[in-house]
Amino acid sequence: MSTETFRTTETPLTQDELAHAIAEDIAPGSFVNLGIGQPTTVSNYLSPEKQVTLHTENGMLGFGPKALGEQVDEDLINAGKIPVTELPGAAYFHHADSFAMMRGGHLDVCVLGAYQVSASGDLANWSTGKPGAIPAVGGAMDLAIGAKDTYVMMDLFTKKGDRKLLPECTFPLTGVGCVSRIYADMGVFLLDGSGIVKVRELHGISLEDVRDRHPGVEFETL
Amino acid sequence: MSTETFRTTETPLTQDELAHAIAEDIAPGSFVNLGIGQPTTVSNYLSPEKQVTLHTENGMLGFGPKALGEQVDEDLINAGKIPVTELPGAAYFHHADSFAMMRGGHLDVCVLGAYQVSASGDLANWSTGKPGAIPAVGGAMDLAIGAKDTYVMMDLFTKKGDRKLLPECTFPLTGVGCVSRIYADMGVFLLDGSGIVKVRELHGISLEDVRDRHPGVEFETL
Amino acid sequence: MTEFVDTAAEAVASVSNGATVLLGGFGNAGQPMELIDALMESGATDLTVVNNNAGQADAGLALLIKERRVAKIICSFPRQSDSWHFDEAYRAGEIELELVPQGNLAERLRAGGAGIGGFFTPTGYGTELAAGKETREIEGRHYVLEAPIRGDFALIKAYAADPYGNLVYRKTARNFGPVMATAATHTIVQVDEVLEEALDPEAIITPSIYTDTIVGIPTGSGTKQREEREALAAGRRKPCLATKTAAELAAEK
Amino acid sequence: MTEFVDTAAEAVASVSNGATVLLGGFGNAGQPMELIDALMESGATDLTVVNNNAGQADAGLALLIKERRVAKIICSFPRQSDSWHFDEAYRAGEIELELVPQGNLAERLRAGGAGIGGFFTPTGYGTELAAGKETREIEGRHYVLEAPIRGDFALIKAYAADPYGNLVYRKTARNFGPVMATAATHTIVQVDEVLEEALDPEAIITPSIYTDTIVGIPTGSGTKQREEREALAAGRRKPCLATKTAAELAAEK
Repeated sequence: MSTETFRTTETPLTQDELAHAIAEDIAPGSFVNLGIGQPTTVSNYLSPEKQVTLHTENGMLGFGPKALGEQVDEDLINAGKIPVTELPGAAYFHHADSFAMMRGGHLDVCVLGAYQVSASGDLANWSTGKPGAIPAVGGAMDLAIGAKDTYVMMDLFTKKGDRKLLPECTFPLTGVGCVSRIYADMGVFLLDGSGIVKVRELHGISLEDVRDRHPGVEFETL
Repeated sequence: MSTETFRTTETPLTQDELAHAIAEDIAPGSFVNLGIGQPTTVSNYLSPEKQVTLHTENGMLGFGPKALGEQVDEDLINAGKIPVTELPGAAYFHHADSFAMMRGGHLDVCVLGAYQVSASGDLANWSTGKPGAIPAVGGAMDLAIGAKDTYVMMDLFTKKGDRKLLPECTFPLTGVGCVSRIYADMGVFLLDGSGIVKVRELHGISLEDVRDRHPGVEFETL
Repeated sequence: MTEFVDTAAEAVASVSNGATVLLGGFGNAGQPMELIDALMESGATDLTVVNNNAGQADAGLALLIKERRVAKIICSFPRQSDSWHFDEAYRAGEIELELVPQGNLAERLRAGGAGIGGFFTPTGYGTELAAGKETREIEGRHYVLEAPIRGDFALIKAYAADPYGNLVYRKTARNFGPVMATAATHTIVQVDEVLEEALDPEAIITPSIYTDTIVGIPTGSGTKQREEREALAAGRRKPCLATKTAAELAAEK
Repeated sequence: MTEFVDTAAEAVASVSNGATVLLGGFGNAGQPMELIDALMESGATDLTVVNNNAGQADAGLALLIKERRVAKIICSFPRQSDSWHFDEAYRAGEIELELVPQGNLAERLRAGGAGIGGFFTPTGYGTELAAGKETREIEGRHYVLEAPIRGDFALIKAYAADPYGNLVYRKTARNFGPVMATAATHTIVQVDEVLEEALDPEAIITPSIYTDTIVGIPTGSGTKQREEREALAAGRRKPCLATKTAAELAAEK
C-alpha cells in the first residue's frame, strides 16, 4: 500500500521503475486488469506472495506470463492476442460474463495507458480524433469505467513536450471522471473528481514547474 | 403435428385424453416447459422417440420422470419442488440463464393451467384477486410470455359452471396476448391475437352451445 | 481475497443490522440452511432479504421472519402451504413484501452484479406487478423497465470450493447461487467440500473474484455426491439417472 | 433438434443473402475459420456481420470483405495492422461500420438472446460512441441505453459436442461463442470433437437448445487438447501451465 505523503526524487522514473511503483501500490489479493502495452509490464513486479489475480477481458482470470515453447496454445491468449499461460486457480468464462465482471465493479484495479487525462479524471486513450482515421475502440471504454480504481500509466509530457494532463481533454473521451490516479514518469497524481489534482510524488520536476506547465490545472501536495 | 380441420366427439376428453392430445401436438425434438400440476401429465404421453426435452425453470434441461427410491436426490428437483431424475444429455444452468432461455423465446412450447383466458390470448393464472389473499407469482409471468407457443390446459368451465374463456379476463393478468391455444376438456381453440377464436375440436358440446355460453366471444370453425 | 473460516457463525459474523441479504436456494436445493441458522443466532435484525420464497415451516428464513428480524422481503413466491410465519407477519403488517416475477428477480440480480442500470423486460407487462412502472414498446413488443438488485451480503450454498475460492454447484441446487454471488458486496458460501486442488478452470461456475468467505459444512449433498462418484468410478450408472421414461412409468400403472 | 452434418459447406448452406451473421472468435481463438471459408465459397452476399474485429490479413472475414460480400459490420476493433481489406472497403465507402465498445457488444448480444428489449450501460457514457443515444442518471451514475443484437445465423467454434448437441469450449476460445449461440435464430457450430457420450451436465457451457447445426472439423485445438489430456493422464502438468511467474522471468533477464 502507498504511504500517502508527498515525496520527490531528482530524476524521472524509468518505465520499469514506474511499473514497479504501480505494482507496489496494488494491494495483496487484488483482482487486476492490465491494459495492452506498457501497463502489462506491471506484472513483472507483482510478487507471487501478493496473490494478485490478473483478468483478461477475453474471458479469463488467473493467467500467467507470456507462453514460451510448448506452452504456446493458440486457444489461450490475452486481450492483446499474445499467447499466455494458465496459473493454478484460473477460471474461464464467456465474453458477456467477462465484461459483466468488469462493468459490475468487481475488479480492484485497472491500469491503462492514456493520450490525455483531465484534472477531473476524464480519460482519452482510444482515438486522437484525426480526420479520416479508421476508428477502433475495443474494450477501452469498458476498462475505463470497469474497476474500483482506474490507474493511468503514462509519461507526463508527449515526446513533443505537450502536456497530457489537461483542464479538459481535447481528444475524444474514453470515459468520464473515471481515472483515480496518474502514474507518470515525473510524478504520481491523485484525482478525486473535484478537479483539484493531489500531487503525491514528483520525479525530476519541481512543483513550481508542474504548475507552470499545466495552466488551468490546480495542484495540491498531500 | 395437428391436422388442422374441425373435429368433434360426443363426450368431453378425460384429463388423460387431454394430456395425450397435447403430447401428440408437440413436434419431435421440441424443447418444452410443462407447468406445475395438470400440465405435468403431458409428459406421460411424450414417447422417447419424439426426443422432446423438458425444461424446468430452476435450472435444467433434460430432466426425466419423478425420482423413486435411491434416485431421490434433494439437489435434483423440478419447479414444483418434486425430486426428478436426470436423462442423458441433460444440462444444468443458473437461474438467470434459465429465465434468459425462456424470455429469449428459445422454448418451443409451454403448457400452463389457467383460471381465465381471453379471446385475444390474455392469461390469468396466478391470482384470483381475492382481497386479503397473500400474493405469489413465482415464474408464472415469465412462463406465460416465454415460449414460441403458450398452450393452456384447462376445463372449459369451472366446477360451478362459469366460463373460463372470456371476452376479457376479470382476474389479474399473468400475461397479455400470450396464449396461442386452449386445450380444454370440451374443445381445442386456437387464438391468434385477432380476438376471433378458431375452434379446432369440440368434445361433448355443440358449437351452438359454445357460442351460447360465451356471449361476447366470436368463434369460427377451421 | 477469499477467506476460509471454520464455522457458520464466523462466516456470518459481519452481517450487520439493516443489511440487505441475498439468500440462495429454490426449495431446499441450494438453500444455505446452516448459514441462515447462524444468522438467526447472530442476532442481526432489520434485514432486507431477497429469496425466491419467504420461508417454510419452522426453519431457516421462516424463523427469521417469526422473530421479526426481516423488515422487508423481495421474493417471487411467498405463499406456500407451510409459510405460516410469513403469512402471520404479513397479515399483521409487520413485514414489507416486494413481489417480483421469478425471472425478473433473477435478471435484476444479474443486472446488479453486471453493472447494468436498468433493463426492459417483457415479463409482467400489462399486469398489476408492473403498475406504476415505466413501459416502452420496442420493435412491436411491450416491455417494463426493471431496476437492478444488489445486496450487502449474499449467503449461498455451493457444492465445492477450491483453495483459490472458485466454486462448483450440484444439479438444480445451482439456481440463484451464481447470480447472487455476483450481486453482493460480500459473498458468504457454505460448501460440502473444501478441495485441496484447483478446480478445472473450464468447469468453474463462480470464479473466486465473487467469493469472500467460505465455510465447509457437510450436508446430505455430499453424501449423494459421493454415492454418484462411486457409482461412476465403478462403471455403474448415476443413481439419479432415469431408468424409465414418464411414458413407460405411466403405461405400467 | 440439433442436426449433425459432414462438411462445412453443408453447415452454412442455409445462410442466405442479406442475412445478419454473428461470427465468433477473438483473434484466432474461437474463430470458426473453416465455416467462414465455406461461407465464402457459398456465395452468400449483402451480409451484416457481427464480430469483434473486421478481418485480418488475407483469410476468413477479411476475404469476405475484400469480395464486398459484407454490407455492414458491427464490431469493436476493426483497425489492426493487417486489416487492409476492411480499411480499403471502409475508405471507399463500400462497407458500413457500427463501432461498439467490446463489452456493450457482448451485452447487446446477451440481451438479444435473453429477450431483453434494451439496457442501461455505463460504458461509453459521455463519449462520441454514445452520441444521439438516450442517457439516464440512475442513483448518481450515468448510463446509455443500448439495444439488443440478434442474428439470423451464428457461426461459432466450440471444442466438443455431445450427441445431444451440448457444447464445451476450450480456454479463451470460449469468448463470444456461448453468447452468440443464444442470440441467433440458427446457430452453426464447428467442433474439434463429436463425442459418443453425453457431456457432464454440470460442465456444459452451451446447452443443446442453442445449437442447430454441428460439423466436426479437426483443428490445432484438438492437437493441443490431446496433448493436455495425455499429460494429465500421465500425471504430468498441463503444457499451458505457467512454470515461472512474470516477476521471476523478468528477474532472469
